[in-house]
Amino acid sequence: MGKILIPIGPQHPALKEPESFNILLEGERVAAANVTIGYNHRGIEKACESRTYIQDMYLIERICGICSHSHSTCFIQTVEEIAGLSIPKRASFIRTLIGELERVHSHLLWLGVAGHEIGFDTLFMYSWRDREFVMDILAMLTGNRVNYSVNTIGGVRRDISADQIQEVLKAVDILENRTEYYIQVAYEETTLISRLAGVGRLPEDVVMRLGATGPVARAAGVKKDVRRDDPYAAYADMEFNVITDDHADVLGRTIVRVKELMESYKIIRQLLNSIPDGPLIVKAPRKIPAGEAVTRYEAPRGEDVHYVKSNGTDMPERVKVRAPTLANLAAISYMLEGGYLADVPIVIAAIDPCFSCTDRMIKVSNMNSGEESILDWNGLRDYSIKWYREQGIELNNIKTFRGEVR
Amino acid sequence: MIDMEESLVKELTKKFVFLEGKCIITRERRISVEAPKKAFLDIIGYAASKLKFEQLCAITGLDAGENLEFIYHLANREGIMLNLKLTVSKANPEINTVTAVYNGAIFYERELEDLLGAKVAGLPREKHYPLPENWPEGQYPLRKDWKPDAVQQK
Amino acid sequence: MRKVGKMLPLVMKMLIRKPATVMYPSVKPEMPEHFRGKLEFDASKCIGCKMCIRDCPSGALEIEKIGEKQFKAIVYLDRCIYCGQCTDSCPKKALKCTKCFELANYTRENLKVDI
Amino acid sequence: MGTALFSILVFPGFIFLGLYSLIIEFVDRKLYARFQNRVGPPWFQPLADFIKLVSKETIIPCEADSRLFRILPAFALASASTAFLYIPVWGVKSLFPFEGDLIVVLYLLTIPTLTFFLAGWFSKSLYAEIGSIRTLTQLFACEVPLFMAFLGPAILTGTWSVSGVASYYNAHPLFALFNIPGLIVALIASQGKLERVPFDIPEAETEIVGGAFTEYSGRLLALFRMTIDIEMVVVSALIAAVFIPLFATSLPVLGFVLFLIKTLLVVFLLTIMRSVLARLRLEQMVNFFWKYMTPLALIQILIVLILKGVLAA
Repeated sequence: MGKILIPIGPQHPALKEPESFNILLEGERVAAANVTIGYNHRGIEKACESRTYIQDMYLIERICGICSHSHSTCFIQTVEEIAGLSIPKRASFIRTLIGELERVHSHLLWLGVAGHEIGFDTLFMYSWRDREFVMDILAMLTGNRVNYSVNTIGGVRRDISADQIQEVLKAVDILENRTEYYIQVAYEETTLISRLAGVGRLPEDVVMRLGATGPVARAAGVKKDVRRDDPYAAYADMEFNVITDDHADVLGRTIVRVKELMESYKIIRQLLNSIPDGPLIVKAPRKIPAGEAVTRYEAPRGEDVHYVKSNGTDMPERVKVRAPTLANLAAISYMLEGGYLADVPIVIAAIDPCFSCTDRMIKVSNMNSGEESILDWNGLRDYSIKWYREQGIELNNIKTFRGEVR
Repeated sequence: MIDMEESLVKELTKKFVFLEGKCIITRERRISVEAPKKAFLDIIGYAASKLKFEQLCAITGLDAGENLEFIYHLANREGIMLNLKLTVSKANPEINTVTAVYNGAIFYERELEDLLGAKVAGLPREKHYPLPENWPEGQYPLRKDWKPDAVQQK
Repeated sequence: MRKVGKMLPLVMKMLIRKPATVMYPSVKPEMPEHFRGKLEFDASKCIGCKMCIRDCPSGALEIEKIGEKQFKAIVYLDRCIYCGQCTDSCPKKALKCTKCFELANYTRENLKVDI
Repeated sequence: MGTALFSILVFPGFIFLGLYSLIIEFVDRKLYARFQNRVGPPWFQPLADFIKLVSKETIIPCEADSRLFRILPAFALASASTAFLYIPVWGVKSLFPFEGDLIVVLYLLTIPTLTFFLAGWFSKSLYAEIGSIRTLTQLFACEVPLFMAFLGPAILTGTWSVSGVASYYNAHPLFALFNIPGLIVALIASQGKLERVPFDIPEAETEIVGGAFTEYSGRLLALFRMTIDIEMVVVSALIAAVFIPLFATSLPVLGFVLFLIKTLLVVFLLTIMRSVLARLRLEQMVNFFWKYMTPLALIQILIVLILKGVLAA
């Protein structure tokens, strides 16, 4: 049997967001993989240039639904650096606390998605059930489950009370208990290990060559963690280990993530036990003085880099966002090639891809014709045929994909 | 506090004498260097191999009026970030690819091509990224003179 | 040590445990204290400074003058991103977030509401 | 003639089988949900799903062979339902027993899998083709241990009829204990046959969307779904008849209740298996069946042969 080109995406059950992987198959083996992204472009970087810093804050927060706090903190830190603001200690502790809780919820979410990709739905359901604890905690502290909007330029918007500290500690105890169990599962369950071990290998030298970050890099033994290397917020005062693993495969990434959860609990306890009293916010100017700065932030998925250039007005001159997934994306083809088709979803999932973060720049809508119409089934069909014809594709001429490749 | 940064700057200026005075330590763990275009690949290669800036974090492209400015954010394992700035004129926005030094830079450079109209020499011509396939030629959204209504859906 | 069916004991225990499912919508959940839902407007406090409009990231608010020192607020529920910045920006605290979140509607016109 | 027609079409034939398969699907889904600490679907959910699918538009790809595309689901459904006629529902006697019906049942159970392969292959869709190749690979891997596991107990009884095997073990209940390795193989292999986790490789949705059924929709998909459910009833009833034919009574009502208990027990075991394991890869699955399941089935046959020798002596 010859080679088959199989499209995974833009719409596919294994993918939670639109992106496209063209997989060239030889039997069940992947001969080549090609990544296409850009389906989610929203023009955020350009949009930031025509909005004030306060408006940008919320726009940046909505780059991603899972690591919203990461992006917002990274952006605000950059702005604060340009403006020369140093935020109160209590505010930086609260920022760090929300950041760590977000990491917990993101890693638990990842564990569930990974379980689902390899057909282990029970693990999926359990880890998402446990994720509800941390979601409830986040909702209690900030008001909402996803976009916390807790940051503001010069500090934070929400305080944390003594009762809330107790609630968080209680939830962390439960979660720690559960996480220990997941670590056991990751080390012991045979079917899980046989699906994860040796899959999507990415050794240390390739990690460095392709610039992968986050758990993907740490699973290959690269001790790279911005929280330790380039400390921000309250991390300089915290004691924690940078988890690394030497498996360099999907199993390694799983182990790194579940063990990182334990480190996060440790950090959360330290934060709550030593949170200083004091004000929450320093007054920030509306107009940020001219300057530029670049900040790094260890998001759950890896290193997040924001660059801001200001020009003395209340709007930034340029905002640049480098989301962690973009750094890891270059490694995807390497990891997929030579593997099995069955492993494609879990390998893609193992970098914890977030394509909303990655695709964010330009979107053009039809400003002139604001008309909306509702198309029925046949109308939609006609529209799609017309659209493809305009692109130069005649649907009736398309035969199967087979045989046309190489 | 900034000994390591200073020694890195010293090492860099020893190798490239013309960089004297162009390296600024903006703050702890941040070094900013204005690199001339003709020696750029040498500098970035030296930084990557000898100074151990093993990671390319991002490439920022800026529209600076007459010129395009590119900032290569490099990082080493100690958390120090080296921001290499490269300025080219808009009339001839040609830069060389750094994919030989940093293999993973391909997406960053394609972004520069699509959004700012940089001509990256040595980058294989592929599909548009991140803009859609039917994007008109010569429209570079991140340039300051570009307005969203310049492009209309057909 | 590896074993097949590591989760079996836990799975069996679940048979007698109550499901973790939240029975929404038959059981209404209690929203947290700081929840940022639909906005509430206190017309008596508003001074018409329009700080809220200036800071709104999505242009979801309109303040209309309806008389001498009398204002009314219009919010576009479809544009609002529920960040709550307007409540922070308002110098007189005339705007407030409520816990109301069930705002879906069939037409876009109905999403433009006076508050 | 009238009663025979009634038995075939209504009870315990087609209509009962259809309804019971929906119940079995419900039990499976509900148990799965409860194992995962969820509430799970209401009791009418499988029926509602079926009605929904039937009422939906059926789309047939232009590329596909339209006639084959339509006829295959009916074919699969017919063969799966026919297999049920030779399995005892109450007592130890099936409706129309004859010598050799065990083999016929096993063959009839192979036909749906083959039609899945054909359906996928003639859909002319990438995912469906990959799915159908996987279906066929899996068929070759799990059919052998499945056949061998069922033949083991039959060798001892000296008959190739399900009813005969059932009545033999009902008369000699202790001998059923010797068939435990076969029971294990049969349970695992039927999980593979029914394409459920950890052997749901042919329709692994995160990899190849819907597998062989990717292009199927509406009524035709409903028939396929029904076939899978019926297959599950038949397989669990067959396992119950061959491996746990104990306590059979001549009282029809009691026997029928016993049948329900036994099949539900088998379903329970199958559901546990699906909740605690992750999906294997194709080559791991093939390895597993040839390396562990087939030898285990051989051991079962060996045990039975020795036992038979001892009994004859």
